[in-house]
Amino acid sequence: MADPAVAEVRAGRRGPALTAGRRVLDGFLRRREASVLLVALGLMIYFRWASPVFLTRNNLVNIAQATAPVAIVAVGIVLLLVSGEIDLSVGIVAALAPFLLHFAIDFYGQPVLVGLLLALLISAGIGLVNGLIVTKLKVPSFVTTLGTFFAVQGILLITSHAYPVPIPEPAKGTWQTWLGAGPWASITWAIVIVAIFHVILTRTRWGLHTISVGGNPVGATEAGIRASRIKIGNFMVTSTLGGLVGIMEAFRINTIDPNIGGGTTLTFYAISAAVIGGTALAGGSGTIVGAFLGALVLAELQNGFNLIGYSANTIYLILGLAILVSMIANQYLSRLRRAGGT
Amino acid sequence: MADPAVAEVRAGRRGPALTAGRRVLDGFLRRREASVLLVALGLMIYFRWASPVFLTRNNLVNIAQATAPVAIVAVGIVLLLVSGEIDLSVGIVAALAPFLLHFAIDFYGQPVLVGLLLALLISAGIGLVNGLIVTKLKVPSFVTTLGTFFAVQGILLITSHAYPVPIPEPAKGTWQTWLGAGPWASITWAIVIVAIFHVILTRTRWGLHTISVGGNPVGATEAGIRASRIKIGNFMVTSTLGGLVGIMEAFRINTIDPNIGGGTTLTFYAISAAVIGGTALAGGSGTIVGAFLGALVLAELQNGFNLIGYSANTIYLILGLAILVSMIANQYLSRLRRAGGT
Amino acid sequence: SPQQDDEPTGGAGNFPETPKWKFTFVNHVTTNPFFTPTQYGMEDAATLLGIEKPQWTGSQNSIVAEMVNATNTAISAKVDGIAIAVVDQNAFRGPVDQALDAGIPVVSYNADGARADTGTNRLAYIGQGLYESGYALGQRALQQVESGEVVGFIATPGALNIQPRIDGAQQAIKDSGKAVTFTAVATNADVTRGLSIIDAYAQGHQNLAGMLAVDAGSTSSVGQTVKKYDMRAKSLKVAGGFDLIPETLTGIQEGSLDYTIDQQPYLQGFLPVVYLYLYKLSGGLMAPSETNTGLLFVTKENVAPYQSTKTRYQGSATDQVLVPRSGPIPHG
Amino acid sequence: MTGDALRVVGVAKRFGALTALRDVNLHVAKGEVLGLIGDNGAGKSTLMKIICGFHRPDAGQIVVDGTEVVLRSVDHARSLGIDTVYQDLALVNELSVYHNMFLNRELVRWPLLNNRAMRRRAEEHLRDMGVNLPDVTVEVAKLSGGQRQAIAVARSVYSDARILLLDEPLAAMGAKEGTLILDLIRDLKERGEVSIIIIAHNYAQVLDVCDRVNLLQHGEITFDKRATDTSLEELTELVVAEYRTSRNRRRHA
Amino acid sequence: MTGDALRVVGVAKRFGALTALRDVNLHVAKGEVLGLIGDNGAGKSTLMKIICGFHRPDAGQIVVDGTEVVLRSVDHARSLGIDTVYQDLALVNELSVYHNMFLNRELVRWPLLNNRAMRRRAEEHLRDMGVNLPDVTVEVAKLSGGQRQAIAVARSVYSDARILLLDEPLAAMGAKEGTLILDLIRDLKERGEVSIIIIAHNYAQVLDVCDRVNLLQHGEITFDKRATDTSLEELTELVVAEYRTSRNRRRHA
Ligand SMILES: Nc1ncnc2c1ncn2[C@@H]1O[C@H](COP(=O)(O)OP(=O)(O)OP(=O)(O)O)[C@@H](O)[C@H]1O
Ligand SMILES: Nc1ncnc2c1ncn2[C@@H]1O[C@H](COP(=O)(O)OP(=O)(O)OP(=O)(O)O)[C@@H](O)[C@H]1O
Ligand SMILES: [Mg+2]
Ligand SMILES: [Mg+2]
Repeated sequence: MADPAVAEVRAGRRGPALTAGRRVLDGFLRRREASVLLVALGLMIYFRWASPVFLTRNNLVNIAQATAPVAIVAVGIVLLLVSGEIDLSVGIVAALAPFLLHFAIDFYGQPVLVGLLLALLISAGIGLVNGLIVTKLKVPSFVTTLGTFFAVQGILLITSHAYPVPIPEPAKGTWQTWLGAGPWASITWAIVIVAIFHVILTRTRWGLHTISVGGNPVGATEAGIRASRIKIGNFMVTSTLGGLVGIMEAFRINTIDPNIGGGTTLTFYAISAAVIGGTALAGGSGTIVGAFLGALVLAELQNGFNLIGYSANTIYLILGLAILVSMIANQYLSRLRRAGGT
Repeated sequence: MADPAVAEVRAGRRGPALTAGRRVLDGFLRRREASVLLVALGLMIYFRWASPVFLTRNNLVNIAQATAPVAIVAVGIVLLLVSGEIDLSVGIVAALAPFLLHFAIDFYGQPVLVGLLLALLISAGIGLVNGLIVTKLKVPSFVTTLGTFFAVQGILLITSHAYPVPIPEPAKGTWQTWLGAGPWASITWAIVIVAIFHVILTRTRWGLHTISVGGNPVGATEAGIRASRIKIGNFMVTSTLGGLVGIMEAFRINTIDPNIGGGTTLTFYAISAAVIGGTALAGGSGTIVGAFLGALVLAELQNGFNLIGYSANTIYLILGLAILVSMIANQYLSRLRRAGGT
Repeated sequence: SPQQDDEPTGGAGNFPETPKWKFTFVNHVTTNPFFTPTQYGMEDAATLLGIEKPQWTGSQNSIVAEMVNATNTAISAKVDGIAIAVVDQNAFRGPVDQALDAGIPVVSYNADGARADTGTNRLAYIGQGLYESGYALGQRALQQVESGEVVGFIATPGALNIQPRIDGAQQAIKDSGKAVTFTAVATNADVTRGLSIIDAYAQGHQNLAGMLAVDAGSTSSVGQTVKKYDMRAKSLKVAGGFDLIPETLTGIQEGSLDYTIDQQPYLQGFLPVVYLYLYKLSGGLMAPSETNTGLLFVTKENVAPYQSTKTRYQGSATDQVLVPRSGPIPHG
Repeated sequence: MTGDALRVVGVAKRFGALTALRDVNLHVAKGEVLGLIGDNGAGKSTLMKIICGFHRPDAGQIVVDGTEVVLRSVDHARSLGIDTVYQDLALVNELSVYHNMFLNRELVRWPLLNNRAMRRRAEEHLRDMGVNLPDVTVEVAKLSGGQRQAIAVARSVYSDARILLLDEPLAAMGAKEGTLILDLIRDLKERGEVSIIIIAHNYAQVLDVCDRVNLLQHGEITFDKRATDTSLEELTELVVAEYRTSRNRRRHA
Repeated sequence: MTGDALRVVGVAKRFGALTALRDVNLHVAKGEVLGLIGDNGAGKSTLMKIICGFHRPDAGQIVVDGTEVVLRSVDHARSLGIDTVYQDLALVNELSVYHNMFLNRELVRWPLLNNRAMRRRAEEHLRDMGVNLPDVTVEVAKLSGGQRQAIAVARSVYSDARILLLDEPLAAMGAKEGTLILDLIRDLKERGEVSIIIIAHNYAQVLDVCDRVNLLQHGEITFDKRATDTSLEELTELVVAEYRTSRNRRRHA
């Protein structure tokens, strides 16, 4: 605060009698995630009103389980979008990873932990390939990851014969419960991962450089930031998280299915969650907590309207309109926030 | 050319004995679309070598018919991407439009032309809604059009009962042939549309302002350009072209199927074609002719490998690798071009 | 439980007054035209019985996780009965047990786990196996093909509504021991791209002996391609596929396609509602019974009525109509 | 005051908690060149952006030729003859030099752009400003800082604007190019039809070309003298004095 | 010449058809401040970007402390003690003032950023430069032109670089802030450990702070004198003379 005159103005505006409650509210409203959170809460209230079972334990588990995979993938997607890239292949990596686990355990007799690490390692490797092609060979990430999407899909279908397999015996029990089948397992993972990467994005050099590389690519390079390293890293994080989500989902639904992630569907939802949460497609700005809330909003919408009992064809219309209304409200709230805040 | 010294240097570098052929080649290579064109030609040569039927008339018709819809939608997508926006809903508009035509003709007894105009008008209206929500209510276009995607899908499924219908009798014959069923009909439309919009993007105020709005949103507004008008217009163009493509495709496959466009598949291919052709996802730069060539490359890949006869699972692997290889070659060629050119 | 809270309504027909029970159908491809008649069947049964129109939900792109979510949501919502297309052998065991524990009757329709293992503890299965229908597709083709190349088109490999069909067809050809090679070829979720792909494949393989398809879009596209290149005049001995969309029927009638398989989807919607209703009505005394809805080959011989009458029972119209027929019924 | 081409009355502007402009009153006569000086962050650019319709003021009026106007957009201000060289230049990196120079005022041979005419005129303008450029068809992204600024200046100076707002138009210009642009401004002034507000930190240049000098401080105009009545020393002293007292205040705080 | 902190030998750079630098030879002694002047588009910024590792030269050598180096990246040059204020500032609009000020040289309390320390130091630096800012936590996108430049300058000037490249560091600075920054540069010079190349179009400032002045013209250094041996008039004349001849040449062409 270099200028006392300016400091004065700021203090003056807020008034001297700033209560503690007001300050907490102010602090909350100043956060970028505030508006999506309000939308998520608003939906919760609406659906509770529309259906009394919405907030029962069982249904909260449903919502949690629908939120988690999208939120975890969205963590990676936010990192990539912020650094100015995108990854279309993450959903198919999610489908491949549980098969890798299955191969390692059932065909090569590896222990579960080794299988798990191998699956995640290979997932990370796919991210590495994406990153190298994008940064070293300068192919835009949209087409690069479209290419790896098809290639990995091919590998997946060839090795799996496009047919589901059961969870490997050794992985059943504790592993399966902790890694997805337990009612709160996946959401716990999601919250932990979101928390960790939120800190990474906002409080570490990696995060700062991720923002820089996406916000001002030339400037970041001029400042000596190694853009390639940052981008490759974020591609690897995204793919690894994709692999983890695939394994978790397989454990949760108790089957290893080549269609986990539904091709690009999971990716699509993750990008939507990121954008709803406030991440810009153009790079340079994004929030991981926001993406989590975005995933929550999507899960609430899907679950709530199903609970009310809409059928497939109608539900799309309702869902579409609800997305539009929620996002308009979101935008309106965040404009209010900006007008009032800093 | 203000500085004679600079002019001298330029002339000196090119050498005095610049033959006419060399100059044409130079002019060609200086064009941004040159590298994709070379990739498209390279693929043509490869596939001709791999399969003698690749360049037969029948197969060229097939490639043309696969190129046209993607290319036409890509025209709109390029305009939107260049102006910094995106439209996910265009594929579902393509599915809706032929049903609108069917409703107008078969249920309301309108003449074909009126039905056609109505269908395109309603398509444009969907674009208008997208544009208004994006520009006036400031909802990011990704989620806005995700919302309209679902909403329009709901409307489509409800009104069509998710069941295909035959082409209306009055539309059969001339209309159907000219608007899609004729072997060269769709590609002719595509070329005309690409040509028109190429001129619009590169040689009119609209195009210049589209680039400005995407390249420097603040600067464009500072220069007094009305960003909203430009964006709304481009949303409307995209939706209208989507509707047209839907009708053309229905005529070509001789059935009005709610699955035309495959949900987001067509949109996805169109974005891919645009990016392959050299349009930046981040806005501000793009070429419509490039997108056409991108669509051609995609169609060649799909057609060529199917002609050769790869089986279901393998083809994805091959296709993915081929996309990667072609795009790396593309990037390499355009780096050569830039190093040599201006 | 909500049943008791609901105001009982006048019973339908001879039935006593019942609550307006609400059933949920969990499907793997909710917007697929194949299931349009299934939804009519389910609606008609519900109207007949004076209960609420059942909910039609699940996944659009055969994503099992979404189906499991939808099933769990239905359990949370305490619906009165669930019908599931059990497209995965393992995924639904838990949810079905949960539903049964919660007193919700569950039947499966259209798909019922794998051949050896139904995969769930559902009360009964109503439908005809996807794998079996694929097997029938292959067997029928073998009546006309002795040797050579047969291709099977599939829109989305790995998708649970059609992958078992192509696996079945492949197995049938393998089991026959004939010198027939079978290749599965991917088309596309977008029917228009699918047509281009089939066209390309046909041009690259001029001496195909058979062309099969396992989804509605690919089937009609096979018919169009056969007609376009007049492949019947060349080496092509057989062309066939699934479902009854208009362009496919045209293909049958014009002879480009030899047959298409009608899996009677209407019954797959109608019967589960009746079974679940009777189960509720009888306090569980009338257990749902296994029902093979069978399959029906539509060929040039019997295609006429399909084409001349658009019916709700095939999905091609919404109106309730009485379809008159006369004359003897063909039999073996 | 009826002779004023532009009057700004009591304009205020806040950005969230920050008050950028508190109560600005300012006027420019027809044909007059007004120099606007002030510290970094004083609010000079904000004031320009209000006058050109880019920002809405929170309070106050803009009076053009004696008529109060509420500017709806930059386009609207342009239609009133107000044109601006922004400090951030407002160039589109992806477009060529000549397209940038005619941005939103393109020469058209309907329906197409008249590229040839724009190219020719762009070359002329740059030559008159003494700016060397490889080629007017080059994208502005590739240009040097001074070349970019020259384009932005040319865009406005060669428009037919009646009120020109120049926000540090010479910041990146070389000695030679700067001199030539000042000559151009003097030309405009001599024709006596254009009113100009020019922001600059180089007080010598300000005194050289301006008729009158205003100082913007703490969101208000605190100094208003004819250029002939003041001097480089006085202006420098004004700014440094303010700095000294604020430094003392901080020391004692 | 062994005492030179930096020597540039025969450096050339082409952009496609355009030759920006033809054959540049230049040297800076330890503790020396070199002023680099030249027309807009003369290639000054290009030269800086070569010395700081951003561009690769097409030919020529960079010699740091008597050892030839091939700079692989900006990071590499930084590790040799070379730091730059770019003409385009290289700020990330999305980040706060203090994060920008420590960009890629963040203070860390592993594994987290030490935001508090960065904030404190950023406030100090800005105060020393006399720059008023609403708050160092504000995003730089919201700042005025001069405030932005101050951040970029502070970033390099307060780094422990041994060779500083300042590309028009005062272009957007106010009179007061500019004076204070020049003071800072003089401080660095007095300590005698930092070598500085400073590009500026304000020749008075150049003569004020530099030991030696070089003129870059036609891709070469055509003038090299001690600041005490030349004058404002001579420098101005140099540039204008060149302009006159080129104008004449054009007239006759
Ligand atoms: N869009 C904005 N949002 C928030 N604050 C802003 C915005 N624009 C300007 N400011 C603040 O308003 C104040 C005045 O800025 P302005 O750009 O008008 O200064 P200036 O006088 O032009 O300074 P300079 O000489 O450095 O260009 C600054 O403190 C700046 O941080
Ligand atoms: N990346 C690039 N691509 C193509 N041309 C370039 C590029 N960078 C600079 N140039 C050209 O090189 C020449 C020198 O530019 P440079 O930025 O070095 O000039 P400068 O001396 O710094 O000028 P100024 O005083 O205006 O900043 C200019 O003509 C410019 O157009
Ligand atoms: Mg300013
Ligand atoms: Mg420069």
